Amino acid sequence: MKRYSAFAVAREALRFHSGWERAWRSPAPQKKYDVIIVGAGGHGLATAYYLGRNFGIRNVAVLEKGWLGGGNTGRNTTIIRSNYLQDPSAAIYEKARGLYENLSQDLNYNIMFSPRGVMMLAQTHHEVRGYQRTAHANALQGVSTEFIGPQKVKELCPIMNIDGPRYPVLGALWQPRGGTARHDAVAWGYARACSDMGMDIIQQCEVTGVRQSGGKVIGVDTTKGAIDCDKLGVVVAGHSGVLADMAGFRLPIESVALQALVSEPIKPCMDVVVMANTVHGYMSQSDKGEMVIGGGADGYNNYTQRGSFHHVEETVRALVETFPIISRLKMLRWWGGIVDMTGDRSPILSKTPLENYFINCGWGTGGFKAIPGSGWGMAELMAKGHSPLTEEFSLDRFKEGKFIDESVAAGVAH
Amino acid sequence: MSTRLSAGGRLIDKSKQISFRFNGKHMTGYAGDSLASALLANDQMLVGRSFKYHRPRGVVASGSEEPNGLVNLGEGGQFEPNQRITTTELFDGLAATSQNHWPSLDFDVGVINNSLARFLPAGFYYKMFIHPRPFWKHVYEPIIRYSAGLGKAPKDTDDSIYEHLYSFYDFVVVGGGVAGLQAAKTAGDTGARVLLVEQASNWGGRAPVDGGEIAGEPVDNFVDQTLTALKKMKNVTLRTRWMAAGIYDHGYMIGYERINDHDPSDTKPRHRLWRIRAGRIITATGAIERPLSFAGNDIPGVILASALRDYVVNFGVSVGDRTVVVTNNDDAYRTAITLKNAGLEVPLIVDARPHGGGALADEARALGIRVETGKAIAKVHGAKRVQSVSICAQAGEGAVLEEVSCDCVAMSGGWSPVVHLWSHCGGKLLWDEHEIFFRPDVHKPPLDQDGTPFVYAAGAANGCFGLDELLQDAATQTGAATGSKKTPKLPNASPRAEAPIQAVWMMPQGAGIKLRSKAWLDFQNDVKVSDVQLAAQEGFESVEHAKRYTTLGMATDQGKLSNINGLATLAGALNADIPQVGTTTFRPPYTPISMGSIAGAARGEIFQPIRKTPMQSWHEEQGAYMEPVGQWRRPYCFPRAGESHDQAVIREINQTRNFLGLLDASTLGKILVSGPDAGKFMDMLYTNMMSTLKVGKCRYGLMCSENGFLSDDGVVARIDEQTFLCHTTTGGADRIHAHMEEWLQTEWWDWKVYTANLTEQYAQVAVVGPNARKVLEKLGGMDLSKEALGFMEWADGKIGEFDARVYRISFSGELSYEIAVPASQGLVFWNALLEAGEEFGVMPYGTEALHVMRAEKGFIMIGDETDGTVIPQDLGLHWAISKKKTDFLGKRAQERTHMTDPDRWQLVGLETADGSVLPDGAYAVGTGKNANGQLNTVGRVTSTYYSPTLKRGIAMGLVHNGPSRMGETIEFAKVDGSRVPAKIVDQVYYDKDGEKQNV
Amino acid sequence: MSNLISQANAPFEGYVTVSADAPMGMLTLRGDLSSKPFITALKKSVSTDLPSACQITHDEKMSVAWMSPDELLILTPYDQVAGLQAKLQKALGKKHFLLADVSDARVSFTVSGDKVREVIAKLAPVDLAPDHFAPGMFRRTRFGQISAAFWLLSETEARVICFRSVAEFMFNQLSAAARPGSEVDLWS
Amino acid sequence: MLILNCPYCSVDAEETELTPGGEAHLKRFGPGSSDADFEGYLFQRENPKGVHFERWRHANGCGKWFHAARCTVTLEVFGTYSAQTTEPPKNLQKTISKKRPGWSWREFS
Repeated sequence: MKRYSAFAVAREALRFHSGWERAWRSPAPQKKYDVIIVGAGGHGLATAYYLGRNFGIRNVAVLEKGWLGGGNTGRNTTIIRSNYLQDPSAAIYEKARGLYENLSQDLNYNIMFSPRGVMMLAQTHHEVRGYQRTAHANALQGVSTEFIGPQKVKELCPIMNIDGPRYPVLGALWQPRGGTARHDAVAWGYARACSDMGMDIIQQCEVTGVRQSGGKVIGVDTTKGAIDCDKLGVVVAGHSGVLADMAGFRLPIESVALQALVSEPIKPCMDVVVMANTVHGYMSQSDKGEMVIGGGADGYNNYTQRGSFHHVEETVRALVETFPIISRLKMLRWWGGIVDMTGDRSPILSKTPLENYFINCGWGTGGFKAIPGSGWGMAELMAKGHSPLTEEFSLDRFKEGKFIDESVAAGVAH
Repeated sequence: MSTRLSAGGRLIDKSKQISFRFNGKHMTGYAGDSLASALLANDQMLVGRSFKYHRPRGVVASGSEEPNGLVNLGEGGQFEPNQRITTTELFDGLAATSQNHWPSLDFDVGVINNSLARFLPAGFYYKMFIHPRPFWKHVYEPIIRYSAGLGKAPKDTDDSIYEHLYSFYDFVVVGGGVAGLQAAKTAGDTGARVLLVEQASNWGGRAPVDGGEIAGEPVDNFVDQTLTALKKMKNVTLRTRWMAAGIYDHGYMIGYERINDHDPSDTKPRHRLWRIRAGRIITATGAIERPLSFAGNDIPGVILASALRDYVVNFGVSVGDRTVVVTNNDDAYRTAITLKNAGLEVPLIVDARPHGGGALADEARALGIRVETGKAIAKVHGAKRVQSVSICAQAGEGAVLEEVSCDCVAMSGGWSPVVHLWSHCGGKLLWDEHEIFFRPDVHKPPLDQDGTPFVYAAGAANGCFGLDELLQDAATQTGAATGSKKTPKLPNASPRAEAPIQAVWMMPQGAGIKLRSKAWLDFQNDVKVSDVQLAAQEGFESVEHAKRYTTLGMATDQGKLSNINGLATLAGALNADIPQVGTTTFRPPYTPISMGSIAGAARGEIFQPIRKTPMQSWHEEQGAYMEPVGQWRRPYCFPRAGESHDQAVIREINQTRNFLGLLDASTLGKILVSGPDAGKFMDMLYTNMMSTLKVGKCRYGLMCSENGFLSDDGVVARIDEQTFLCHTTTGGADRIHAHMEEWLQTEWWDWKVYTANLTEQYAQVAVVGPNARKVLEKLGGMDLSKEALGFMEWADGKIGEFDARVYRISFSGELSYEIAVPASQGLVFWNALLEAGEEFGVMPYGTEALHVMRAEKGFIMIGDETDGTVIPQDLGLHWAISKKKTDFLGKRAQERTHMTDPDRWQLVGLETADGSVLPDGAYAVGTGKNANGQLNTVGRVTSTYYSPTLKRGIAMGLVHNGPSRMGETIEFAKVDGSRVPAKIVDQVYYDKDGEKQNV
Repeated sequence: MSNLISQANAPFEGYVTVSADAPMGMLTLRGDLSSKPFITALKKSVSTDLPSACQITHDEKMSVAWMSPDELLILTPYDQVAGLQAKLQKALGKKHFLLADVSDARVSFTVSGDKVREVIAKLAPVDLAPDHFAPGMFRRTRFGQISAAFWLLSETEARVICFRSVAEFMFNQLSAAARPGSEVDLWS
Repeated sequence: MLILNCPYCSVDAEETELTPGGEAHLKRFGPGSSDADFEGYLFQRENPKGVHFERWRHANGCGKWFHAARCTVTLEVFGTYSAQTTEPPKNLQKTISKKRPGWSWREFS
């Protein structure tokens, strides 16, 4: 693989870029792989990447029914943070955030990680207490956060109306090394690196069945034929239930639509990411200048990638009140994605009733920020059979009542 | 130069001159002008700079598809960036500035010239700026951010108003052109409710500009007559300046009405967002012309042929004196003919088709216009303005045959039906090989809640051109939508009579890389033919990948001009058919809509409801410091002049403990549960045994979710044999009422129980403190002595003149009466208590004093000690969990292994050695780290306050094995890393035996 | 009520008039409306016809609105509510029902003017076209962000009820919808 | 933006007047049930791509809970029916069979 650099770009410019090779190969499937990952989104590709990088497992295929990175990886609001309350969450999200710091260099692909800082506004006394609790927890978890007062909030984000008549800003949980990244680039960067390790990324290849023998998974049927494997990792946000059904088990998951939108681009006016959970909205400004906006999810099962307009309305209403200047910006694009909501709104990274069938799903509204950590933990789980990062996220917790509930600290698991 | 013609301009009123400013320069136009036409009339061809390379940009279109003409419009509270000049109607005093340049539009230091642009191809930023690591955030990203963006961020708060409207129609017809008018007429004739909308301010669409006849008369006459007929129909509503922004499931539709954008001095709402339920939607949204891809097609002066025609016919404006027309279809000949008839020069028509055009070509030739077939533009010359074009053979690689001097190039690459609305809700598209465009696939339409088609495309939007064909299609599609068998009688209309179009995706066909890297696809985002080809070369084969990699179609025009050309270029690069490569998903809105309109009227005072108690006005008059609790705002404390909130809280507590306090407890939920099975139901709802509660008595109860976690608490009063009154927390009233109804309606529907949420029927006041009884006795009425009304009893009666229900319950540990009176009497009752209580030292207190006093008593608070992960057993509330009952909500859940784990953290009191207040939310640190390197914890603080009663910090917390570790000291970590030792103690700090409350 | 809306309790004169009504007597009655004995007993104390689903009936003494298949809302003059409650209690005797005075829990507003329909249509997701919503109908729905119910007294007059705690919010949002200059002219 | 006909008051209620309530016809498992049954009752869901039965409450309306049969892929609504039943009405199942031959959901098909 030719390395990317400013020098390479300059060299190619002189010959009108005729020398750039494919970012990833597009091979036909082999008969058998050591590991098959179903789903070439960020999480699936990251799992494959760390299987190769950390465990030397490179005879890997990543199957994708559409185009790689075409699901939720390319449909989210690109926020990266790890200021979670519960230990297992903080561990995996902070692992991810830490890996994001160096991901561009690791992958030799600029994923544009921008640690511009993330703040979660406290607009009720209850939220103040919740975020103070989170700040205490984060200090022990090795996550660098701070509870800041309203004046600091205003300094960091001058366009915010902190004295709204309805919910004045009382403070915020501030994570200075949280931020954003370019979502497509994360998928593309991992894909390029996987392909470079000799892994096969097979697009337009839908899994139609899970083959098993003696309680173990032995392969999959696909639209490109049957493919054998020793281990199977299913990482298909939004469609996990369907893949579980193929293996004969059910999941504590419901799939719902989550929506996001962007404004037309304007010159830079906001240097941080702001999440306002009391009024249900969050916003940041992309490098292109668009205000990137997200809000709440629908409450009913839906596979259409179209949500209901009233959620957009609620979110925009909240943000116009919080950031009055956006009233005269225009909504440019609006889209929806299908997210998996689990019984406790935390993800599942787990073995399953079918041996050698591993599942990574249920990221709900918070998947993008976790991609590197999730891939890291999942790779370890698949290679070694256990991983401290994924241990608490097992399927068994729903039987035992051992939930990982992030909503407790007034926060929501975006 | 561009200028105003002496004749023409069907939309402008030359008797009404309008003055406006552009970049500070005073200009004039006429009523009816768009900002674009007015700027062109003032020879302002250069209107902006492109996004990436900051190249000079001129007007290229005449409608909402315009990618270049974007300005900062207005000032102060009416400032708005990125306003499209082609859809901005001119008004007196309009002030606009151009965008994305520094220091000026004419001279922009940010411009990236041709040789440099080569170093910034599609996706260059993914390949660069990787090292050194901190440079991305601190150096590269800021530069990119400042050069990107378009308009300026507004500084002031929007001073316009917005509103919403719900509306219901059997049929909505989108588009006020010939097809839309005919569709509305056909639908209206059935008697159904019809809404006909047009995004522009005028009716008729393109046809009046394009010519042709209906019933032997000019199209304008048809438009006028049909409008007149529609206006007479009571069942038809007509709206202009109304854009169908999006179509959603189940016939939901968003309409964007721009009420006073064209006259901001008016006090009307600026925008109105219509939320429509439509039975059927007919999209007669017309078509959009495509540019052609040739080198230099982005130089100001290169314009769509149809747009040029619009400017001449509608506004009497010429873009240039000498216009070369370049085309792959017949329609562009209309522009040449129009120009010629307006007295303008057309030195040449370049027709890429070897055999040229049909009747229109003949007509052009007859006017003396030179036509060259099989030819192409090799290159446009000029910088900020077209100077000349080089002509070559379309079939070749661009060898120049001749150079033609000109100051305008009119291009036409064919037309694309506007299929956006069709696609929003799942309608599929077909590639039409013959016409070279995507058209709606009528066999795969959007489906409504009944699984039946609900969107119909008609006219040009359905791929029908030619007035006769288009009228027929409008009637046919509307007939299909209405299900009416009646075929309307349609007038004769001009047929299309055009020679076939020929696909031309690059001009010339064999253009080399140098030409391809100067042939623009997306004018705003600077995406060229070579960029899309590079994407394909690098494996970005899906249209979604290519779009995202190159940013094609992601600009504020949403790719209206670039999508199809980009797609075809990609297909060419992949050597695939266009339908194989597919098309991207069209999403609402059709054109960008203001955030203000989405938010609507709900801002400021009516942003969100604020619930108010009957005594709220008194609290506000006293200057109470309020805290939001759910939708309520409750007084946190009542600070006096010069007093901090902390000081006020201490004062309120001391006064209440020593004399008399009043709390507005009206927000507490009060739910009536009544019926023969009420006792059985209460036993399922609460962990306690409630069915045994005696009439006249009160009992504190706990409610759990079916998942076992503590969800609410409160005092239950038994009103009669069949009736209970359940108090809930402030936030719990609606939630718990819904919870009760859910179980009654969906699980135990044969149980005879009714509930009613009476929360707002009553004002409730807690009268608390040693003098509580005295003040009530002073008011007179019912007997409230210890004997008559014991602790945890209730009674109905009169207090003074007030009808009251009195509960003798205490959340503070003091002698306390909670008194409910009808809400309308609340404020009078409150004032009566204040007046009568004066001699007893009465003082209102807020929620913080309430919290501190309950903590001194060791009472738990829902939301403090509980957080959705806590079960009653964690809080030592075993006494409130019935052992006798075989079932209650949450019981099974509490039997799961993790719930019965002896290692669960349990509630205790916590005391610092120095009397300081423990930090809120602090965790107790254990030994070592877990497998993820996090410090192990053994407990956490759930409530922590300064207790004025004990004059020291007090706290409660959940601690591992807490209750069996009394007296032990554990360490809590502060956020700064330091540790605070605290002793584990009993959490009841004050009057453990309850002597004070039971007097 | 008086201090709930504004100091002066003045109506808002927009392009329709929004005014807070004087307190009204209201009783919530829950019971089996499909039970004949229940209905027979009920008719002894209720003078109007009983409303069918989503209807409201009136006579000079009272109005009765259909809230749900097992709930009615009975409206009377404020000072007569106690008497009616006692009467109903007696008439229904030992039948399974719930009767509660909610006069103080709810407030009502009158919106009057030629364009009353479109003002309501700005807030409620209800088809207010004359041939779809007529006097005699009763609709529980949402006004903006709060629950409410409304009915038409005539073509030019509507009554809106909501919970007491959000009375001010309701008044303000109705007033905003009635703001002069914001006429839609939908049904005129 | 869904629109569902409330079977109790016959109002065509729009989504903002309704509250979604998740999967329908869950059988409650209380004390004495196995861990697996209880987990299934509280958490495991069909989450089908296609025909689904679910609960809704006409919250900004008559306040009643009801059931709806809906396709999660096209959002087509096959019917709404009473909350006071443990299984979809037979005629509704027939209607669905006509529109979606071969459908199945738990033990129903």
